[in-house]
Amino acid sequence: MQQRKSVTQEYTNSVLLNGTLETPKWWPYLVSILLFFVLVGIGLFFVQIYFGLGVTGLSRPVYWGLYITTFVFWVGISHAGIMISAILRLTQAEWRRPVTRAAEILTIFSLLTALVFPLIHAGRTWRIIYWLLPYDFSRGIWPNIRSPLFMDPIAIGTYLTGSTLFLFIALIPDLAVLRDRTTGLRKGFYTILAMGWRGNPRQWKMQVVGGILLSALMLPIFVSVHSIVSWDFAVTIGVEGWHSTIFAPYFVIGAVHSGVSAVVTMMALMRWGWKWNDFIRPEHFDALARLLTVVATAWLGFTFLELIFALYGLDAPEIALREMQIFQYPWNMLFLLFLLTGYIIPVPMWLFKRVRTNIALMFWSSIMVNIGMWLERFLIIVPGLARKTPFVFTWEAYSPSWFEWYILFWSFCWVTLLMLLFSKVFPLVPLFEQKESEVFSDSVKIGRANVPTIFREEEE
Amino acid sequence: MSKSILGLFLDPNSAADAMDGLKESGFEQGSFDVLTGTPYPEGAFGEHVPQHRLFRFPAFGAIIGFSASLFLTTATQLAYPLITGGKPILSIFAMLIIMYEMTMLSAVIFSVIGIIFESRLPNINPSAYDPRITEGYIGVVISVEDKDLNKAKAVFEKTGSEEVKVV
Amino acid sequence: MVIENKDRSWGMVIDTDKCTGCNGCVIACQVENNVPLNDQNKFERGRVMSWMRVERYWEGEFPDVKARFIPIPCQHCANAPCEPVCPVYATYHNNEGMNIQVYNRCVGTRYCANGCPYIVRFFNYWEPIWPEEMRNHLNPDVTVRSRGIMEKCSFCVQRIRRGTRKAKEENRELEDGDITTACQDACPTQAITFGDLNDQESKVSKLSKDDRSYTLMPQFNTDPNVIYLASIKENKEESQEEKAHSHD
Amino acid sequence: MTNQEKHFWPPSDPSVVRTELINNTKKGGSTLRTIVVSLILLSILIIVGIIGKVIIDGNDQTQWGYVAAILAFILSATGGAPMVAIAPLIAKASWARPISRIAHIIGSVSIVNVIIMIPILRMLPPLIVDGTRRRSIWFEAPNYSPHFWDTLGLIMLAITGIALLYSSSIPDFAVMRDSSDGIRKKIGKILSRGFVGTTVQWSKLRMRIGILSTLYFFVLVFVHFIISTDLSMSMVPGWRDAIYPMYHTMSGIQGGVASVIILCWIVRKYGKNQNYITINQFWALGRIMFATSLMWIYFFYSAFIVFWYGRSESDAAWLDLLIRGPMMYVFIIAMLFSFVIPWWWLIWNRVRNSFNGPFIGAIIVLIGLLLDRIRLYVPSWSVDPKLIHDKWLTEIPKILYPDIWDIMIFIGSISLVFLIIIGLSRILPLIGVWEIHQLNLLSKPGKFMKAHGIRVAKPD
Repeated sequence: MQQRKSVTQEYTNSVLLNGTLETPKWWPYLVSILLFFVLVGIGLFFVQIYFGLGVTGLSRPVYWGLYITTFVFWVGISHAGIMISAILRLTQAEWRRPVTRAAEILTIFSLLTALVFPLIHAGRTWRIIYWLLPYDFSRGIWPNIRSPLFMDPIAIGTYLTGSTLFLFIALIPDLAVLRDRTTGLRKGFYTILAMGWRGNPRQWKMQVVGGILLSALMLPIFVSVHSIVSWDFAVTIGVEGWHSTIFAPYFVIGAVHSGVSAVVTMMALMRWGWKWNDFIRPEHFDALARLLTVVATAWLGFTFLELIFALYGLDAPEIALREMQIFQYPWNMLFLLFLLTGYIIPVPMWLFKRVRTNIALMFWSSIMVNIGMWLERFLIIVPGLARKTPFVFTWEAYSPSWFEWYILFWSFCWVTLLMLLFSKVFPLVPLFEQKESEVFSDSVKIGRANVPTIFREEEE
Repeated sequence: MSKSILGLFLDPNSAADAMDGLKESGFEQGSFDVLTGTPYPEGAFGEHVPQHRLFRFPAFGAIIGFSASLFLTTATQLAYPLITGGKPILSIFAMLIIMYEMTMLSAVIFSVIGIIFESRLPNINPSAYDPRITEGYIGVVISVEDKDLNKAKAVFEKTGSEEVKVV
Repeated sequence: MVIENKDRSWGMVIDTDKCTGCNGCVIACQVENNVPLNDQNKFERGRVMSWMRVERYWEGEFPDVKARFIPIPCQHCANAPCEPVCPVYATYHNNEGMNIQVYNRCVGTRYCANGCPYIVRFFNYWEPIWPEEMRNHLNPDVTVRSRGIMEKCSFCVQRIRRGTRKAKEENRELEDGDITTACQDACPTQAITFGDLNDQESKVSKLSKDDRSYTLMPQFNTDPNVIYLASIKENKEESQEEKAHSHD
Repeated sequence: MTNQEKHFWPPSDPSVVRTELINNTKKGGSTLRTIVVSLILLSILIIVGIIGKVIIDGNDQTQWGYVAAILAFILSATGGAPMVAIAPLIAKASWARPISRIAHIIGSVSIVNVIIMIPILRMLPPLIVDGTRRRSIWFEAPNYSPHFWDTLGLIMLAITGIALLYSSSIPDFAVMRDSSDGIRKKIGKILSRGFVGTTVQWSKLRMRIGILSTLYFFVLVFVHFIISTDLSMSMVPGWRDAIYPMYHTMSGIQGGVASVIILCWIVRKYGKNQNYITINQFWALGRIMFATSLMWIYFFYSAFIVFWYGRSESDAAWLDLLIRGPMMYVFIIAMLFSFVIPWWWLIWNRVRNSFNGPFIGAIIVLIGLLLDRIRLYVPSWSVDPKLIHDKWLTEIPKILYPDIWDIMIFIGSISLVFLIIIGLSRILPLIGVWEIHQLNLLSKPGKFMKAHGIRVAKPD
């Protein structure tokens, strides 16, 4: 956190609300394009419902494919939010401030997308209610709580509800700002949401204490969600390479890796799209990249462990699977690409401060990471199924149909669309956190050097 | 009948002085309050630090969530004793996961309720307020009887407030 | 409410030594249980459906090479890995030792198929279609499965129910051999035997105690109700000698 | 806890700090002498025990579980301690500065592990058992790789720990050289190696500490990895548990934090250091230990649920051997002491925010750690060596009780650890003089208008 440009609160308001109170030129065009793609995707989804899952490239025994991969991928992305806003809030990292809101929104929308994928994936979507709702009268039976697939909706639902409420609490002061800046219907809307916030000490104290409390509560949920998703795979004994105890932390750390990278991508886009150069500054990318380097290395360690202990058993089917996964075309190409994009290219780049503070490079490297992480999920899920059990007669290949590829593309459009719509109604960067850091930060002279300082209250 | 007066300040220190002035001129702590557009360190204006019972809410929520989920998971399995995969009818270790999630969920929900309640929101009839507060102005608001009106006004004038509004 | 007899454990013994790999059981099962027909496209896409399948593998080196066959239906495991993972109880274990698939409950998550190490569960990727002239040949006792659900060998549950009902009408106990599965009837070499494993006198339970008996993939600890009898390997040297003698 | 105490800060006058801390190294007197003498006598037990053990069951590998457990316990209880100093260094948190010396000292006693490792080298079965290779992480490596690498790893850990301690205390040796007399002055002269505090020296020092800290972390993880797999997992046929090394490391760090708390408590109470080790340190340490307890249960459960759900033959064997078999009660108590009690105890802020609360928690955690190591190592060593090549464990060994030699080794090693710590505390201050200076320089209690708090320089 080096010398930062000191800005007044009016300036903060005017700049950070420029996406909400006025519309950027590119906004309508982008939204309409995305809307088109999204609608096409929804149409295709109904086509699939009508004709059945034959339209996908799935087969026997590759019963799970691109849909589940993408589901896991989006759940992974969703781990950005709490990672950033909770952990950094608890460790009082100053540079979190402009990042938090964006990360939380990313969490919420990617979770919404992730929740859609089991629906798309299921054979009889119109009966999915049997599974998602705890009770349903037509069938007179409750869901099987022993099934990891039932734990998934519970965990993801918890995470979604929790982070939405978290977001709302952190939004209230900014809603008050908007209430003071708008007129007419919108004012009414914000007035209701702001619930008559005035900003007296009691309310601010609740903001701070409540933020810490909610972070502490969200953290265990955040860890549990991806663990439970990973247990979908880990508990099945029939599939080689799935029945591994390391999956839970392995998935979580991988999720943090991809999620934080997604936040980097998003911040770069925000800086470019809304010209928030005074608030989203190179040093934020620097800090995120340093965090990512640590996370990525830990993740690589887990990958290594997973591989070692897969071979440790020395049983033939497992070794056959790994042999295919790593050495056989086309899997070997995917595996190479996964290693390169997931770690080998981006992380050494991040070792240089010149790269860390270069927004364009950070943007591209973070995108690279997410390609790698998507491939990781794909390489965990599909080869295991394709080389399932010692029955070599039933080994199958899997090539996704264009249908599945489009749904994958659709999910990205969907998330971006939701983001843009959100940005029209609520500020993407928390205003009051910015102002707070303005108030609390200062600089003292130690000898000749002018060192920036921050004022920290005594928490009780 | 009582009125509420709002004094707007640009400089935090003069706002703090105003608070002192009000104290000296014999208004009791509860009657006046400081409004800011950004969190200030606790007690920066010499206002009395608000007490709260926030941490009771999540505890309460956790208890409720735990017992509810315990009931739900047990009941579902006992109501439909279908054997799956030779697992026990009461598969505790599967139940634990769901109980954990539901406990956390209701803890979060209750602490959010707690935050809203403890910050006295929703505030149906907000007294004197000014949009400029969210632009960095600092508002000192006090509700007084008519007789003390001028006394309070004087304090604001003395400590150099930008504007004094009487509602 | 279906009739469920207590203390039964329906099981099957398959003698791989008798199996000639004629695939008769596969066809019989196909016809009995209204399993959709497999065309070339299905084979290419790896979406074949056959509740009973015959795996073939070679033994020995050319020229004296032997084809070995092993018919694989659903193993109806006591510790079935497919059951606990279903979120909607679409598959569960009933008190006749069978692994039941409830088509109405199934939402098609295909998780059970991942759980099953024997790969005997099949998913309806399309709505099943039969040629016009075969529509009237479908078995009226068996549901025709719609698209998007799992299906698998049911031990010809319809035959079990019919047999039980018949025995009830003639008010007598169900005897061993009353109930036969389609694959069993079709098998020309009588390689397949079906019956109650809990009944100590029944043919299956006797055969299952044979010292040739084994179960598939014991490492998964699934405790299947389908028991195999190993094929008898002839002793090389002896056969050589016999040949020699026969020549002179 | 009055507000005054909460804002308590080390004396800011450098000369006071210097004299007080340097003089603490001289304090002690008769009581200390008696303690040292008795510790020396007790430490001899370790040799006695080892010799006795070798003579009695020198050729029965199944009897050596407890020795391995003691090794693992000492490793876990001391090895993790420096992380308390390293993690805040990375997070740029200044609260840990007064206790980082203590953490380093605890980390530098790993030499004890090397001593216990010597007899185990004799007992540990080679990779090739009667002709065929047994399952291990050393797939095709030479026959005695575990013996070589485990010893090397432990030695490396000891060396790195001592190096870290040394380089982090060079400035204090310089202080002793300048403001002490007699033997301490000589030691300071030799060990400070002409450190006079030029800018270059300081920057070099910082870099060295940074590098050594990182190195220490990796060595620690590596040692936990190989010790846990070679000395327990690979002794059991079919135990394939990818998360186990991570679980081992995690509980190791938990134990390290616990022992730092205990030593801090002793040093503060009997070392007259109330001015330096304040409530802030205990508060933070309590929080860290709380977090590590949660991590413990997370890592344990993510292994447990997979085995419980999978229930293949090897999974069932794992459960029978370590959880519900002969070791059930040990496991339950270990679980209570490592997770349940610390968690329920430290969740209360009033407990964390005190001196005795974390101390009691730490003692409980260490007991739990010992029991956990016993339940992991003893059964795996007592498995019949003839079964080593099986696909999964068929017969569960009976429970084994420690004999007199095991107890001797245990007492001896513990007292040796304390002996080394006391010895070190005689030649260099237990609280880093320069660390206190840094703390006073970079963060001090300040006022914001009328609010009390801390001004922290260089906020991350």
